[in-house]
Amino acid sequence: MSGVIGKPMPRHDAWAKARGDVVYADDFSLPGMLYGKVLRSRYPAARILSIDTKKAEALPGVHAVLTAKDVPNNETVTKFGQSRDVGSGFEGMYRVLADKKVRFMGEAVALVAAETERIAQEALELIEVDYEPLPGVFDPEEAARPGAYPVGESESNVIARYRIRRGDADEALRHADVVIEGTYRVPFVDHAYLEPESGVAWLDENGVINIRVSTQVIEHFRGVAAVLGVPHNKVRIIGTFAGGGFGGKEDITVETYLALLVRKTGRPCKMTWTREESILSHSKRHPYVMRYTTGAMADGKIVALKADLISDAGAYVYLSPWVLMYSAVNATGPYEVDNVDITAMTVLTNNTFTSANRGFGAIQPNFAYESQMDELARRLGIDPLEIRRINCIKKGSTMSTGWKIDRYVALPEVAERAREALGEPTSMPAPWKVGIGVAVGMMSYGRLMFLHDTSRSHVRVEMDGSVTVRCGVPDIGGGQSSSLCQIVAEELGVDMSNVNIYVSDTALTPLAGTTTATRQLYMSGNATLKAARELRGRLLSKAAEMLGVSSDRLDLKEGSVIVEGETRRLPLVKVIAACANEGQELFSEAQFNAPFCEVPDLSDIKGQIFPDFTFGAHAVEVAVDTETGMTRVLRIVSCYDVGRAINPLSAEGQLEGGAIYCMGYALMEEVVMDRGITRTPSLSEYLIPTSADAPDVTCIMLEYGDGLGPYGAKGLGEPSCNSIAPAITNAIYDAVGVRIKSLPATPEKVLRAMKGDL
Amino acid sequence: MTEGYAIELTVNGRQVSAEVRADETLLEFLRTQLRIIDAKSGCGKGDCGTCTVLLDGLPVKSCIVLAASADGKDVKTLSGMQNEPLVKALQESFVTHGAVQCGFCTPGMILTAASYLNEHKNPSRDDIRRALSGNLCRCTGYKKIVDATQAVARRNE
Amino acid sequence: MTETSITLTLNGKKKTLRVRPNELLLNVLRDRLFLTGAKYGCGIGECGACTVLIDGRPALACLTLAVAIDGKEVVTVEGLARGDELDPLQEAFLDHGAVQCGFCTPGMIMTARSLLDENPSPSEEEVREYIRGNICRCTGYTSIVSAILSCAQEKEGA
Amino acid sequence: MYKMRYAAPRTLTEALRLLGEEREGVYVVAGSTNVLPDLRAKKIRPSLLLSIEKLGELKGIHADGDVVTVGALTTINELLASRDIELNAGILHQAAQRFADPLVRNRATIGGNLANASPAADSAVPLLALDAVLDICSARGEREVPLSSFFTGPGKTVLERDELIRAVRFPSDSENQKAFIKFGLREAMAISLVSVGVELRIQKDEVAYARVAFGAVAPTPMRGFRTEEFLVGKKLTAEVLDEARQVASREVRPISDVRATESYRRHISGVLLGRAIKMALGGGMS
Repeated sequence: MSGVIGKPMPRHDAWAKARGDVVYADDFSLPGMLYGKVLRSRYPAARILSIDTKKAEALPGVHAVLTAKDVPNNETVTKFGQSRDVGSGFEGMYRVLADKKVRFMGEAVALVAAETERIAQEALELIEVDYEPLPGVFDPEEAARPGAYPVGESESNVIARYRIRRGDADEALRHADVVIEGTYRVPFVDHAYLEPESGVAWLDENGVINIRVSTQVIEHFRGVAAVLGVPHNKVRIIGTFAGGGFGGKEDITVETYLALLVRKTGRPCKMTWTREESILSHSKRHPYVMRYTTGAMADGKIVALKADLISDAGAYVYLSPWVLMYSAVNATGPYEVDNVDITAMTVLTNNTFTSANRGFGAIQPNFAYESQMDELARRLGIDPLEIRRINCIKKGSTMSTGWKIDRYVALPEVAERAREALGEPTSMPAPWKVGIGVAVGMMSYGRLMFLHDTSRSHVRVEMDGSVTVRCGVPDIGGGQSSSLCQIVAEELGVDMSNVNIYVSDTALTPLAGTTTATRQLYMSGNATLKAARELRGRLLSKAAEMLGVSSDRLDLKEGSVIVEGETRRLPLVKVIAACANEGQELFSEAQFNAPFCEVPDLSDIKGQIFPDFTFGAHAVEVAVDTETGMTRVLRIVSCYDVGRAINPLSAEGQLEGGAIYCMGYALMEEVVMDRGITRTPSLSEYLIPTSADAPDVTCIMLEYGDGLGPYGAKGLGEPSCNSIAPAITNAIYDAVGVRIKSLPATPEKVLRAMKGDL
Repeated sequence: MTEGYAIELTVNGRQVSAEVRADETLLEFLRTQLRIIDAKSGCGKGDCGTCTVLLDGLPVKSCIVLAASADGKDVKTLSGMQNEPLVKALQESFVTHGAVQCGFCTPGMILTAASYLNEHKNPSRDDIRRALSGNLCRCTGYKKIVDATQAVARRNE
Repeated sequence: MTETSITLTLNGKKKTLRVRPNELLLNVLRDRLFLTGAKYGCGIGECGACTVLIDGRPALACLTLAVAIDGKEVVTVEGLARGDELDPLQEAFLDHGAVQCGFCTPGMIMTARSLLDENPSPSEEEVREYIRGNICRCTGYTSIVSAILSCAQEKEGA
Repeated sequence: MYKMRYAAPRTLTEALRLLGEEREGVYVVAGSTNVLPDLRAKKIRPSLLLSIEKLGELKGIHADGDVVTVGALTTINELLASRDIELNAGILHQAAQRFADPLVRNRATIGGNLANASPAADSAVPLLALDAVLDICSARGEREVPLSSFFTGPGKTVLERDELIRAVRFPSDSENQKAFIKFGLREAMAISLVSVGVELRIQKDEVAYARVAFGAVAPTPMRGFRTEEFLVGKKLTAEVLDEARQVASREVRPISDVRATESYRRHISGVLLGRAIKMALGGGMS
């Protein structure tokens, strides 16, 4: 063991990034490369009567103009890396290019490949599309009513409905001392990663379409192959270091378009979306309307919780049913409630489609239930921390689905520690009023168990004692690949700088699954740990033979085998040489399987749905300008049970980044859709926090070591952005006495809540 | 190329002569004509700062600078400044403080920080936050970026 | 150096290019038009890997000045197949195992194409004579000759 | 195919000649921070981009007795770095600090910000409060236009097609008390939701002179004439200030858009006016 686990380590990729040497998707070029562009629908709802591409095709320098009729299988099934057909309505239709009806503004209608980007752009303007505008439907509740405008052709607008019941909520509410009701709304938001969607594809001499792309899911090679109608092994995806993902690069972006253009032209092709295109047409976070009723006794014990959740799926199914499943299971939050009734529904509209975004359906209900908890505490005159002490789940508690949580739950400790660290309120002169807010959150790491998730990794020692790792993990900036290096360095007793990793290539690295669902440290970390330990075992048993001692007395450290209680050292290279000489395998490839379950009865969801949860809390201090409604976040404390911080720098990076990511959600971010038209088309209308808006985030990491990841680690990527939004709105309440139930809490919204009409 | 406009400039210490379109941005020119890729394109309209370069020593957003207006000027990108002690110190500090995540904002962020620290010897955290406020980062929440920058500033005192 | 404008028909399409007086056809094809079928093997006309057809006749692109092809018709190996349908010679090379490392193949096929266009049913000796400027280091030529002859015979029988 | 030309004359005479000759479609460029986004959004389709960046005549800040002259090509960061501006036009200095972001401030020029005529132009508000005058030139000659009559609509000004802003002038009166406040939805890179600039002189406890300007609450940056009129001759009691806020809220003519509603902008205009007056007087309020 080299003792690198738990040490703050610079990531292996950090230097190249700090020097500007990393070749991101758009930084890559090939000789003879063409540029692809997408023609996008000008209407959110319309019928395509005809498309005339002749003028565009005639433009010198244009090599291909493609429409739906040129796509071998224009309609397939949306997958996001799963190797299992889950069925049960989870997998929706994936359409490459608009056909029949246009469903959202910005939907891809045609593709162009040309010798320069400008020619491609000009060609787009020469494509004549005759649309018949249709009325469309833009509100999910309206879309769910009988007789509503049908977004698709024959399918219902309602994609999925779930229900979770436990006990008798209505009956319990009748006996509750206090009942809190509220309707909470959260908006469309954009991931706003700084690197827009991009890729370069080419055809190789084996007839394989290679796609080098910024993605979270290289397993989309199967989806691309399905669209082209070619075998899976004729499409290869190489994931680049992504300039951020946050769920927005979980669905297919440029991949199928590039594949089609390369197949048509035989030439390499690049496609990079403009920021406007990105905001207009990649997935958004689901807006929700959440109607909550919480009943409690005078002593603060919650006796019933009812919630009705409606999400806007936008124009295509994508991941909406999965996201909704997270919302339903997380709807009660980390509270033990005997009587629960959760209904959840996701509905198609003619808005931009919605899909994964950091938090994946868990953070929307978190805003609702943590607002309710705060209100309950106020109503009962109980301290907000005390109400959580009374109601939080602990190991062995029964969750809403009837599953008894079987791992350590650091609640309400995380909230207490966060609140304690915040200390006394700052004093500020009028017109500012200061308030403090706390909220807790739970979110799973690892995929829904009925997806039967797996990951693989390959570890090989070289003759000189250096180590090569191959693992198909896409690295989107969270330190995904660096933590694998650290695990290998630990197990094989070598320096981090002696471990080299190849990631994210469907042809050459073992498939490791998606960089989504906060699963890579858990899944690929465990696969890598398994491979490294197998190899370690082999090396140690050879060393034991060479040293004439039992292998359980041996350890690997600093490139040597060391014997417990002795000063003898056997250089690792000698062991490797001996193994090689005998024809022993100097590599190991391992697979890690998450626990599996079957798809539950969706009308009565029961059982364990996720492998485990990460629990955390935020305590924040805000100042509200009582004359303008402007909220400033003065301080944030983030406290999480991280299980084990493999690399504390990376873990803190997730907590700090997650807090600011959703501080934006709380205060300023909203993709404004006006009857399907995006009114915030660029980063000067869609505002995310700048360095001048972000306070320092204080991180407290508890390490109870009871996570399912390597060395007891839990996942942090998504859970880190949970609970900050309700902590902020609870703090606003504390400051000025108004409860903001609709995000973002813009100055105008806060002021109107305070003053009514202006 | 009848619409080309001839420019001569210095890029990362080298003399360059080129023809640019009237509306070609400095960023496009650097990336496509000179294949200098450390300046990134994140928004195309001056909203994010990933395209930051130094123009006659001043940090600017190269996606909203005309390539033609760089005629006669000195352009530096991060890759042309790897030997500047301040840049090196910042790079090392960003690496050791964990201020680099996806890395897409990093070249621009480091250039802005370097140019600010050149002029300001003892900035507060708030000063640094304001100085970097034209460069967006979506991963880190900025704290470690401020930490890393401040650590270098302290060393330079 | 001043550039001259040339116009040619390349693989069936008209193209206008500005070229320097000393620029070689091979470089123009490979570096500027990204047609990398014609290979650089020796640069002095000894190996034939760069063979293309100029006005139907095999020519060594490494010894041909680009300015000299103004007004002419050039076909490279990329221009042989029609869409997904290979030229019969290309099919025959595959069928007869006439492709090993593949570096001589484009030039070899272009030379053979010209031979068959000139003389649809050559004898084995005529084939060997015609392709002697195209060096192959892998196959020992036997399979290449039979591939070409198979096309000839098929043509005769048709 | 649509083509665009570029010219970067080295002398003002040459620039004005080109500007005069070009019939239409000429677009003057300085820092290009507005032109490039506009081109990208296809808001403009010029045939000639005329860069004035090389015109030395349009550069420099001169404080000459009682007048400060700022060349049109002065960048926002040059304003920030100027002692003359800080001393004689602190209000402009304050506005420059909140202008866009530090990188854009290295390119954006004061002339460009005014000529672009955004209703939210951050340099226009303090300059209106300072009673600034523009020196405008063309091949036909020169003229001066008070900034208060320069703007005619969003993106529109009284500039003729062949004219350039040469400089901005304003009196350097350090006696008057001034303040600028910008209210945006973010701390940097924010378009003003409302901005206010005031310049006041108090004599014998009464307002003897008042200039009030607002940004982002009308089709153009605007002078608050009615608010000024209300203030002059008054003693600034809490009641008067309250009334002044309401006068301002009524006087502005904002719209509702994706960032805020009309009524909110009216409210904020009043709030900011009150704050700006207090800030200008530095707590010397009755």
